[in-house]
Amino acid sequence: MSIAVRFENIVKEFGTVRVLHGVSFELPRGGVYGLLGENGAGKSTLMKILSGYEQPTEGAVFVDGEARVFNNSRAAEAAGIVLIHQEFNLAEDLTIAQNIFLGHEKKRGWWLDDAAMRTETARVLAQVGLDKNPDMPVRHLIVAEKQLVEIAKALARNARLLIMDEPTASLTPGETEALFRLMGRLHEAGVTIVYISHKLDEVERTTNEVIVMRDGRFVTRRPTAELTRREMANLMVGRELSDLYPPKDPSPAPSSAGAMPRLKVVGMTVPGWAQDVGFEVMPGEILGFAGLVGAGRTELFEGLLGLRPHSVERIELDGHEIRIRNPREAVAQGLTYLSEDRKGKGLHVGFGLRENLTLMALEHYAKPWLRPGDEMRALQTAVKDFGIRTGSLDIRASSLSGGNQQKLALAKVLHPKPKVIVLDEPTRGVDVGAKRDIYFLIQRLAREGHGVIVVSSELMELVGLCHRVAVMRAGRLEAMVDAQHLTEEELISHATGTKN
Amino acid sequence: QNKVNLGVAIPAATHSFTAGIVWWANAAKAELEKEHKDLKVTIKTAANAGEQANQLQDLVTANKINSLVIFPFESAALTKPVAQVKNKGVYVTVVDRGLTDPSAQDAYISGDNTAFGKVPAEYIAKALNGKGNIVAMRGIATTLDNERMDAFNSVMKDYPDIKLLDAKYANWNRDDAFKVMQDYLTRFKQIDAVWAADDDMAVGVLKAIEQAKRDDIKIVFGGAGSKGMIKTLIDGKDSRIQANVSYSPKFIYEAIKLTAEARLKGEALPATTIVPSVLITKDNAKDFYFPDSPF
Amino acid sequence: MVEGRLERARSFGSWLHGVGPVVGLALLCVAGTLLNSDFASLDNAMNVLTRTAFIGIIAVGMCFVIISGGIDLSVGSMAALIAGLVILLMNTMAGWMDQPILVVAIGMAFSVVLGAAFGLAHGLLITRGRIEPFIVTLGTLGIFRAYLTYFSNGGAITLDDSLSDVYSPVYYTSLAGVPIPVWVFLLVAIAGGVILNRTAFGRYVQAIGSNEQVARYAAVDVDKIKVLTYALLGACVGIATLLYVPRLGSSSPTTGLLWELEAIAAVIVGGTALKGGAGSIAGTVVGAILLSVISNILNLTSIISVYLNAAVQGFVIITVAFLQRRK
Amino acid sequence: MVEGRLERARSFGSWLHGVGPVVGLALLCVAGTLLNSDFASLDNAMNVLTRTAFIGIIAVGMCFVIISGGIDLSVGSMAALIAGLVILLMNTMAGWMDQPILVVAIGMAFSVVLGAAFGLAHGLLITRGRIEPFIVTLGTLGIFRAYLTYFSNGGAITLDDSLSDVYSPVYYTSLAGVPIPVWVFLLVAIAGGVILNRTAFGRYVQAIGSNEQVARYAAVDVDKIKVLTYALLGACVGIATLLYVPRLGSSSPTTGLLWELEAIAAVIVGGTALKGGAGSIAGTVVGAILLSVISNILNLTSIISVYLNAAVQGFVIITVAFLQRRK
Ligand SMILES: Nc1ncnc2c1ncn2[C@@H]1O[C@H](COP(=O)(O)OP(=O)(O)OP(=O)(O)O)[C@@H](O)[C@H]1O
Ligand SMILES: Nc1ncnc2c1ncn2[C@@H]1O[C@H](COP(=O)(O)OP(=O)(O)OP(=O)(O)O)[C@@H](O)[C@H]1O
Ligand SMILES: [Mg+2]
Ligand SMILES: [Mg+2]
Repeated sequence: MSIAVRFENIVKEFGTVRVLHGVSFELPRGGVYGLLGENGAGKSTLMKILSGYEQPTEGAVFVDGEARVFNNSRAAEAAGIVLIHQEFNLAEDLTIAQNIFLGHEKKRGWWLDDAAMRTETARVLAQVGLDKNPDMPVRHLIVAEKQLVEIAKALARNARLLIMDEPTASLTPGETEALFRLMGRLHEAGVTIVYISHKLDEVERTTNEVIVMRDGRFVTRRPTAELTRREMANLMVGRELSDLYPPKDPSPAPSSAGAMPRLKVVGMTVPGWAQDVGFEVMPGEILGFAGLVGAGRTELFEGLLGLRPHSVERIELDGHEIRIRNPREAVAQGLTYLSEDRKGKGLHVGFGLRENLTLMALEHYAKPWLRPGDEMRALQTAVKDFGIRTGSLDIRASSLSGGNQQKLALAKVLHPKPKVIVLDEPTRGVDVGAKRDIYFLIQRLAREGHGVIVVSSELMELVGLCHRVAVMRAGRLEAMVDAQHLTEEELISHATGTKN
Repeated sequence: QNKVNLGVAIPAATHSFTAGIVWWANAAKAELEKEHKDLKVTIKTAANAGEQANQLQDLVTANKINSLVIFPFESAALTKPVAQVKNKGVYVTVVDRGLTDPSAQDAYISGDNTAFGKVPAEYIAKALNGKGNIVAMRGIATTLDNERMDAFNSVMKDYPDIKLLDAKYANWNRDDAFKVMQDYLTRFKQIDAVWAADDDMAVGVLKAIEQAKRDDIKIVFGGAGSKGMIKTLIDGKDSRIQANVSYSPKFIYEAIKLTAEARLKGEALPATTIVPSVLITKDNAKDFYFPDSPF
Repeated sequence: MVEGRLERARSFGSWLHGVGPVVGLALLCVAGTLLNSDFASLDNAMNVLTRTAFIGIIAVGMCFVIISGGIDLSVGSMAALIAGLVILLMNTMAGWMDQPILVVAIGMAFSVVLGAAFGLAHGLLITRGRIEPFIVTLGTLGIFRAYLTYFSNGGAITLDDSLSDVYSPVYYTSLAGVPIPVWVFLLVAIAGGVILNRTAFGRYVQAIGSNEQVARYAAVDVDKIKVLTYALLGACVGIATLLYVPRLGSSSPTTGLLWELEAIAAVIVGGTALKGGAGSIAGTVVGAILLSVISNILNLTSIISVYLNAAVQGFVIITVAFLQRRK
Repeated sequence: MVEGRLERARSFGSWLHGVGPVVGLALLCVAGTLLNSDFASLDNAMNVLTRTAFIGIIAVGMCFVIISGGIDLSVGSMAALIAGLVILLMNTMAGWMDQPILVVAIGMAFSVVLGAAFGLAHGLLITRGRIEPFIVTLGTLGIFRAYLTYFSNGGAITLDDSLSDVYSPVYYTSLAGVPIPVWVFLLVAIAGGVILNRTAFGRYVQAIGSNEQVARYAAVDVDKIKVLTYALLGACVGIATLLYVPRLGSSSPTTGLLWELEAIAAVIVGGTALKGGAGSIAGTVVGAILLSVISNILNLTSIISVYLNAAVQGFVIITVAFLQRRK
């Protein structure tokens, strides 16, 4: 049933840039392996080679002791090797069922057997806990649901070696638990699993052994049981990491004490998504938003920015009532939003880094003509400030690794120097080192007097970082948890509605 | 008197000549319907052969015509559709472009495309005393254009000292004629006469010559007798415009009038009526000047 | 609850969206009947459907190309050239052999094969040559028409009378009261619908148009599928041509002018997006019929100046598109 | 080190890519000179550039629309209608006032304003009406030409002689040996390049074409920018028209036929992708010149049958596109 894999001296070059420098290691059959490494370490690239999406420049992949060359994913899948992509690979116009079976359609004679594919899709969707009609176009799904479809797609392939590249990056605890149960069942059935994640607690929980990569090289492998999370983190970044979270500053005085909130929202309704939500964030405050997938947080803020039809009683910025009909007005008033959907809403992946960085603040560079020199300097600063790892500044955003794209997106929304920033899943796909950088950055922003709102599905992150956390459930604001009561258990109980 | 429901199928007004056709057809409709209570005229304009065939169907099926005057968009292509109309008992008069199968029509009234090419050839040959360089423009690749070009060439065969330097398509279009003429002027240092083959193209030709400030060209011969060119001829405004050849869109007016009046009386038309294309010079130009027509 | 409502609202929206051209067509038909009572006659309906057949058949093929994210500007020229070559071939063969029916049959087969071959050439230039479909087919638009002009010496290529008599029933006969071209149109449309929705090929066409990279990742042979869509369109052009030849019995440099625009317009009016990814054959068929109904109504009435026909068509097209605009 | 090499390789690649049309143009020029020595004369060069000016100016505007992910099929009809209306206006005004220069100046201003207004209407229909640009402009393609035909009764609308004398220098005069239309073309192209690459508007246009959703989230006023691109194109059409009117002093239903295809072809031959996102004004200019050089060479030689001119154009376009195909 299960298969074993061995990499031998795998080298991969894109053009003339070498991103894998002769990686060799082995994945004995039946294990659950955690693959760790900083952003850009080459994890995804190596796994794409294993699963037929990329071809190695040099070296060979041995499957069950036999050298194999997979020219495309179908060949790899025929050998039982299936990859769940870090970036979504779904055709938006097709339905869930059509996507799940794309390239592997079930047929009856000449004709597609849609009924069978629908049934099978319903089955795998149930396994991953997604309650959607298989005939729904993927376009209508939210990010987390797309991630679940990606996982379901892999399940429909009867994998013997399943590679999961950050499957939980956009999942909340509920779905994550369901996924772990699923992994457990697959493991019992003898499937070899490779699990890539920057959430070290998950790696700790689910894997037998971790393999660490750095800068395109194999570094080490250790049984998971022998390692603490901190040790994992240190191995990844190759140096001693101090605390992940910055020390918390005291909560700023609440508006009930007479202080002026930075942003105050009263009676916000986004039809079909969020009902009558109100909140405020003080200068210097970090306000978290927790909730299960589908709680309506993303849509609440998209509504606030005018990206969805909505109604609102009152929005105040620094005590002045304002109106926001579109993101442009929001930026003009000093409010920016980092989308959770990096590829679809956050970055122009076909653009250069410079053009992405300055897009929201172009008026600063247009006097009246744009100055590429100034933009370039801004990029250099941003690359330094945000720790964006890239060989050259003159590449397209699509050639950055996932985590580095996230940093670029963050730099982009901070570039117009907003007073209030809404960060939706700011550390998705970011490695621990970079995560730490982002947390410190968020704290710095708060210290500078910004109002910071962090929407996150990582409860640890909210607990570690925020002064207060708003919990949403089914479109309503369920609770506002203050610093004293901030624990993961508390948040989960509100989010799931089990708090009495 | 018979009731006559007359359908008129003509090309759409896409350039000046066809605009003249549309205008004259409408003039005939207005005049004849006022004169005869029993006459109804329906005019349809088509942008291509297929559309014209569609219109024939519609005229028969929905408008229930019993007589048809058609200026076929294209001879060969419309033969079958017209035959179908005739088979339904409609009296068919074909104008200008003859069908490939004459049994599909009752009467044929035509301009003279041979003369359209012959007259200018003869005029130019004589004016140049049988010696010189000429360039020509062609319209859009069609049978009709071929007929004119062949007629022109057949006359020129008798004048070995006249050299036809080149004949390129300018699509009966002023702008294209301007460009082609500019390039002729670049290419040929001595041109004695231009056969522009259409008054629209002649407009472009004249502008190109003016711009190049060339004075070797003595004759620009257009064709079809548009009001602008006839006016220039009458006024003697341009020494290069010395003559023209008639090919007036007015024959559609004649065709409609003859057909309508004959049918009202229950008579037939002669099988073939040729409206001759004649040389227009300053002397007879007034007879060919219709200032109200768009052409 | 909320979700149920939302679901329903959404599917009603997409239903309305899909139904837009149908509503437009229905409104047009009402208008047509009011303007001229003969509009609603069976004869007229058959006339309109018959003449829609050419563009409709081409539009079915075009629908595949557009859904896959491509475009083909050459279809009108291609039809004209195929018609010319088929007529030349049939005329020549008629000289050799004495069985006009066989000659016509060979000519018809040749028409489809030639179309598919031209389409194949397009597909290969686009995929192997990595040239924008717009450029490739703009180029062949000129090339096809130029060669037709060359073969016809600028005039028309006309089918021999003897053959014409044998061939014309293909256009002019009715089966069960419905003219043959309408039957063929129906068959092509049904085949198109089945291929698009019930075969892996159709699925891949949609996947490629929606996201080529995803299709590639799913091990879909993107190049092959693209080539096939162009070949399919070419074959449709061939079929349309084999119905066209018996109608007018000739081909000339003005044959098929602007058919590409009509075919593309039928597809887009039918609700397919120009950028590809999704579309429907049924919509395309309705779009094609809608376009010919507009000019049919204009032919049946004379309330507006003939000069303004094109303007009326423009207004109607925009209005229909407005009715089915996407949210 | 490695990266330096990569950068160089990449920029060489993109240089080659960008330089594709230039290479094509250079090869054509060599061919032209070999075929007819007059080709290389200054006069001929000026003729070609002057006549490229109309399409070139329109193509610059079209480049913005295409980069933003749109299309405009109506530009030829729009130019013809603007020309007709401007001539009618000038003829009428000449009856009222006695200053032909003022009349011409007003006419010229009117031309640009009218173009921008038509473009604005397109933009609003596309953004507010949420209709595909292809459909909107296919509709107005018919509408504009129909109204011109209506106003001219199908014939030509001709500028009064007195005005013509005042106006024609705008087309026929040279400054420093270079005809005015070429100067205007140059200015428009430079302005276009600066706007595209050195203003926020230009950046937004690219951002919208590259990914509209991302642009919207990045606080770009997508609708406004789109409307502006169409208005800009309209203004370019207006400028082209004000240069066109003095050339022949008339407008007729054949004016501007197929200019849309030429303008779009110039943009695409110049290396801009039809799906938008990125493109270059310099490439567009080269593309426009390249297209007119082909027909210039064909006019200057008679080695090929006139029937095949369009075929040669087709082959050359495909070949140039092949030279600059993307990897
Ligand atoms: N198509 C490409 N062209 C050029 N460079 C690429 C390409 N794909 C990846 N790279 C580079 O290869 C390196 C490894 O990328 P990879 O995506 O494998 O990293 P990763 O370990 O998965 O990182 P992350 O944790 O951020 O997902 C990065 O430096 C990246 O910029
Ligand atoms: N495709 C859909 N169709 C119908 N209802 C949906 C759909 N997707 C989500 N919903 C509902 O809309 C509401 C808001 O969901 P949404 O996932 O956007 O919230 P979120 O808190 O931003 O999630 P995330 O944690 O992924 O950011 C929920 O009530 C959910 O059940
Ligand atoms: Mg990765
Ligand atoms: Mg969310």
